[in-house]
Amino acid sequence: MSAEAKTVQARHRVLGLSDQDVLEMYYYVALARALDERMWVLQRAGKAMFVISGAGHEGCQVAAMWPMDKKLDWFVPYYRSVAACLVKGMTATDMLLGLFARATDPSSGGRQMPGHYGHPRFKILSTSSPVGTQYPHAVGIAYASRLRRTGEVTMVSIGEGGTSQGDWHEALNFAAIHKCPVLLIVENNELAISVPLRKQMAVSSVAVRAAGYGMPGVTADGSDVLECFRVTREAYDRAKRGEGPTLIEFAVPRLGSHSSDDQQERYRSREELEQVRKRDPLLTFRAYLERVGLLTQGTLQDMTDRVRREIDLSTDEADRAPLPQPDTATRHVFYEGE
Amino acid sequence: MSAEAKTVQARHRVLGLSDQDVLEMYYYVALARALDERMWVLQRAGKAMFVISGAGHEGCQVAAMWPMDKKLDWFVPYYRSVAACLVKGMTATDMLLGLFARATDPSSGGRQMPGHYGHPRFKILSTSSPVGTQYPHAVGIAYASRLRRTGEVTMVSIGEGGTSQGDWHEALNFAAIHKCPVLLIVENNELAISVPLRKQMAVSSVAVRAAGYGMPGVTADGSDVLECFRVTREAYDRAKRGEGPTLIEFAVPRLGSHSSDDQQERYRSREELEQVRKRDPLLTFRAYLERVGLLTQGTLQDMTDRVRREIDLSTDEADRAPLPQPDTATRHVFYEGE
Amino acid sequence: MAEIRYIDAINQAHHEEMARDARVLVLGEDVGRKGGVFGATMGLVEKFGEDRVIDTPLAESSIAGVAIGMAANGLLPIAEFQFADFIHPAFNQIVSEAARMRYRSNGLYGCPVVFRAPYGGSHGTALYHSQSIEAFYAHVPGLKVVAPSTPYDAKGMLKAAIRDPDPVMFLEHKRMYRIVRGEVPDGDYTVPIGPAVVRRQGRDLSLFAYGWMLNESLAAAESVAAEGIDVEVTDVRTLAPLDTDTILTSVAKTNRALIVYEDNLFLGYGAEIAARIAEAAFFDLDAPVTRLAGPDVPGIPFAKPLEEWFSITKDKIATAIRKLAAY
Amino acid sequence: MAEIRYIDAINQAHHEEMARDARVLVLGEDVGRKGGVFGATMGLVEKFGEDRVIDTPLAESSIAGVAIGMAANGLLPIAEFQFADFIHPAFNQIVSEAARMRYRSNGLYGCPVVFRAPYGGSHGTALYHSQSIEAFYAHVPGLKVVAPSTPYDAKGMLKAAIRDPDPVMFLEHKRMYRIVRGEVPDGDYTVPIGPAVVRRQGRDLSLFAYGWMLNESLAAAESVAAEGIDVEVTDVRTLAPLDTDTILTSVAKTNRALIVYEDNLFLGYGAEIAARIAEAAFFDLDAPVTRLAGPDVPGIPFAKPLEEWFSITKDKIATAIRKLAAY
Ligand SMILES: Cc1ncc(C[n+]2csc(CCOP(=O)(O)OP(=O)(O)O)c2C)c(N)n1
Ligand SMILES: Cc1ncc(C[n+]2csc(CCOP(=O)(O)OP(=O)(O)O)c2C)c(N)n1
Ligand SMILES: [Mg+2]
Ligand SMILES: [Mg+2]
Repeated sequence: MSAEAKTVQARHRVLGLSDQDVLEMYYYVALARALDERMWVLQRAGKAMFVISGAGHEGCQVAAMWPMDKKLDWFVPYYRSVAACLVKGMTATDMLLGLFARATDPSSGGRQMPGHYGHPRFKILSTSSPVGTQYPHAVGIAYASRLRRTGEVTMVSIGEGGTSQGDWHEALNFAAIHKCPVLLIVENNELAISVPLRKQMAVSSVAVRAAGYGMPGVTADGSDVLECFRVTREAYDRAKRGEGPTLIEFAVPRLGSHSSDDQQERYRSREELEQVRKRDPLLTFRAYLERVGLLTQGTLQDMTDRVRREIDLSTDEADRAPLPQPDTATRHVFYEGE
Repeated sequence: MSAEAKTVQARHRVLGLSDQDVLEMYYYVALARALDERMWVLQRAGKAMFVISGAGHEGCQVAAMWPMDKKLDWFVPYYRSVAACLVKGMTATDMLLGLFARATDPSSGGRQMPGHYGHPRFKILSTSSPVGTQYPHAVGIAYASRLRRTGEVTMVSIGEGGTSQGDWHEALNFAAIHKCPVLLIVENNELAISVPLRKQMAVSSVAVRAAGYGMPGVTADGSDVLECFRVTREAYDRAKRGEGPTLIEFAVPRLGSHSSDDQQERYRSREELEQVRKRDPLLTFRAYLERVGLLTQGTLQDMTDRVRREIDLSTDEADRAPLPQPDTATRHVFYEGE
Repeated sequence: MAEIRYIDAINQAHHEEMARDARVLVLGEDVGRKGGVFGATMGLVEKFGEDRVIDTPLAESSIAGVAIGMAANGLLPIAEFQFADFIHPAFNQIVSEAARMRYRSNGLYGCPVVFRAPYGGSHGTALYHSQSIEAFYAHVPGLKVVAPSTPYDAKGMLKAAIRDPDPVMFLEHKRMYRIVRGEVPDGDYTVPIGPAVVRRQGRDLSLFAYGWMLNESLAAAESVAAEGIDVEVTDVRTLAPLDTDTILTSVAKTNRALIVYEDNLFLGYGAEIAARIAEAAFFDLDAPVTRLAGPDVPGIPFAKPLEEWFSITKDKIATAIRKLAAY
Repeated sequence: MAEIRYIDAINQAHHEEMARDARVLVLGEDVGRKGGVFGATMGLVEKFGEDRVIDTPLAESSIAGVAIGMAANGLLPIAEFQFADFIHPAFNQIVSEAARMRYRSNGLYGCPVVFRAPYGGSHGTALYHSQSIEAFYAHVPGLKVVAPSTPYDAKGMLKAAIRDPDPVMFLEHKRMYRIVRGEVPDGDYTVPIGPAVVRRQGRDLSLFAYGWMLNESLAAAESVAAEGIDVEVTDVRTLAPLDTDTILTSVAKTNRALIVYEDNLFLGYGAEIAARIAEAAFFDLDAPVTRLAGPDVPGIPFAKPLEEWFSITKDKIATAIRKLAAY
């Protein structure tokens, strides 16, 4: 093993991550990516009406979710949180059931558009489309955890575009005042659909806003998975110790169009798209694991096969599931009893 | 003249303010205070239903309005902006017409509660009650000034409580992105009705938030009238030069209850009230003018008499004005032509 | 049983429910030391502490949004909006989130939040402290909307709302707080959300109202009784879901319907009652379904002559009753 | 005259008005390079520059609020909300501020802002991309609300809205954007805000609708014509202020009224039309005023079987027509 490899290898070990851990993390990044690609293929093939997904955001999501307790802690996702939801416990099948709007879709029974995750068993809150509303929800959940002394930590995600919303501001302020145990994640891909960062804010980082609320703020390179893990775990530990919220910004590339309804070529240059592809966390993380000798051509192939099988099986399973019955549309307007 | 007087006197002169200027500034502070006291007397006497006013906030308001062009520039007030509106051009009579809900009330023809100022001739925007909405309005006005190259600067005011609103955040963000010529004033009296600062935010100053938007932020002691003038004029000049908005916070005492419907004794201790009274800008400014020899017992008496006369005349005039006719209530739902 | 004021009934319900269930908590502006601007939360912070009686920042959207999150995590929040006029910034959270949480999650998440809001015009409350907001929210499926008109109902329905597994918009006409008194048991009871109630039996005409207008309508009914007009007055205390049966039963009996509401006429809440009666009781009607409501101007103006011009009083109601009865 | 799509008519109106009057400007999310998610603002930024075609931050309350300020200072802003579903955060600015600016200032300040919002259900638009919002805003005095159903009206009414000195909520049913075509003059013309228009004369029954539902209703009217049912179809293209006269004239002629709207039934816009007809045309009616509207659930679900269950189609309208005609 080369000297470089040793130093680099030290990185995840120093962070307390085992080889098994980082390989598993990589598996989730790869799974999320493969699921993502499958969803777009299904959409183009006319099997799905709409796709919105997280290509480019997977690294930071897996890293950020890693310190969280899958059973105890809460997650309040947004539509790009594919990888984060997978780590939290949802399966590829769960997500494809949503894509196909099946009756057994655990998020909404096919009622919501794809990308609107939610799963009570994994304490993933049901999400909606209006950007920003989830931030106050997460803070409320965290407040309840503090009041009820459950020890839960809540993580909430949003794009940098969503930080322009009043709700985002109000949520940060409330969280800071009450030292709520919440990790406030912003996935900054420098685009809100087509609107570039400079038209969204006059600063280049959202994390600088943290000081204005009296909480720590940190920015990490979203393509550096281990760094994302490091900053999140630190924030997680703070939250656990009762020291309150942290604003965490991940600088990420948006690899694809905003959604299947969007053509990013209208507003992004070829050069920009090329630049962005270099920041693909799947590649940067893989390169790291190769450098430290944890991924070889053989093990990579095994991993790829494992992912492929998982996606294939999930697609079949979800595809076979039934659509909801029309007359169920009247259900669950109000509570119907246990 | 003593050495101390000379140094102190130097302060307003160094700022480019003449003796006449500062005396006139003091007149407005005194006028606003006297008007304020009169309004409360009238309310207690059953001549007015409701009072909300700016006792304690007058110094910073007069100072901040001083650099503004009374004809050219815009002002978007809030309910405590009595002194600022007076400097901008409204008269004590104008305000008392509002207090008495007279047909000739220039702000609303008696339609709004007292304290809702507005006056097109002085480019004071009509204001409403929901706290925070005025901030985006001011930014929109300033954007129009920039686009139309009118050279106008806009000033907007709010209490620190209002900074918790989403609208406040959204307005700052928009103003910074577009370098709008707007002065974003926050009058921080550390209370939103009864809610103390520590329950409103986890920081002790609102000005620290400016950095998060990419604009300068400054805090000044609202009882130091000359310092308030200095920071505002600097921001005004920036705006004029096309360099964009500034967030300006004035730390002010709230001398009275929130409004005539409130009893501050329920939530403020006697000690707090005593402390707060020491920061009365009328007293601090008067002390300065006495120290520099501009106010003597004689000139102070003259000033007091002038103010008293003004208020007495205004009260009579406003009192004699007619109430609106009932059938006018259907007017001005939509535009009715010139 | 004590005769207490409407506001005291509201306050009692808070005290009892917070004592009864540790999951109940209150959040809003000035709900702590000050006890609310109307006193609804008086004495709560002293008894239950700052963690369960939260003086929030001045930010209504987050009051609603944080409450929704709390409810998702096992609490039963009561979110107080200082005036109904200031609930508007929370419109998105209430309509998009609270009302849809259960439906969109296919029944897996709920939203047991009570949104309390003092609404309606009182003396000198003007454009921005007197709005009626029921029409906005009663239109939204997934929300329950109530507007009790008596201290007894106020206490009982607030308790029911707090215990309800779904979001309830609880509207208190602020004119009633101090002037409407009534008998209220000290102990625990609830008044179910849903059923309307006939407050006064009558043969000649059916009148439908809620909140303060119910009180004015009852007074108007008494005043025309002397003239031999016998008005049946129904308290539509739950606005959504609406108890259509009780309404139709009354119309079937009297063959005339008058709907009274303070909000501006156009697409105000009474439009739905009128539309339902017109469709379902067509053959019962001897006269047109009639609405008496506020004028279509953007708010109640402040100056007394203008305010009086706007207000729906018992005299105006009596006039409308006479006209419809004579039809 | 060219046959163009609804969306192109909207786009043309923008181009022509911005060229005509330097005070007109557009602000909203993705209105620049992308040209709007539906293409309504395509080509504008290239022609009029970034200062007049503003890609805003993702913050609807400030889109409305900043536009109100711009209007106060001499501009004529068109504020685009990407989907009507996402206008809710701006509710406070629109209801408390835009609608009340003129009234509260006793006529001294105005608010000439156009709020544009694509509303209604299309295929697969689900709970949060298909809402009808007209009932919320038509209820608010001080706002004008329009929902044109043809490309001709879309262009002409948008121009009228831009030139209107008061705030106009301009609602475009997104289902129409690409599938509804019609003749539209290239040059300048306006269609006044206010008058409703009878699109199809008929003797047997009066149908009232707007937006996409107007198109479905016309199709339904044709399909029942073969059966000998002659439906008069009125396009209620201005929802507020409502042209009650045209409605009553039609009912006086046919003695039957059917109101069709896609929003959920309860207190949806049609409730007001129904209530007006019931009160003012009582003796004209041979059958109950009937409404056909969306079910009272919190939104149109995504899965196709559920979406179809929800949707008001020409077949469902035809069924309602037959039933009412046979009454
Ligand atoms: C309140 C609201 N307004 C507008 C939209 C439409 N919309 C959906 S995603 C999006 C952009 C979001 O950008 P960002 O927050 O940066 O997230 P990203 O998609 O880049 O991850 C917009 C404008 C919405 N969903 N909600
Ligand atoms: C949106 C909204 N919510 C609540 C209120 C009720 N209210 C009026 S003033 C006020 C406190 C304002 O505090 P701050 O902004 O600090 O201004 P101050 O009165 O201290 O100068 C509140 C809660 C309101 N007017 N608008
Ligand atoms: Mg983004
Ligand atoms: Mg304050």
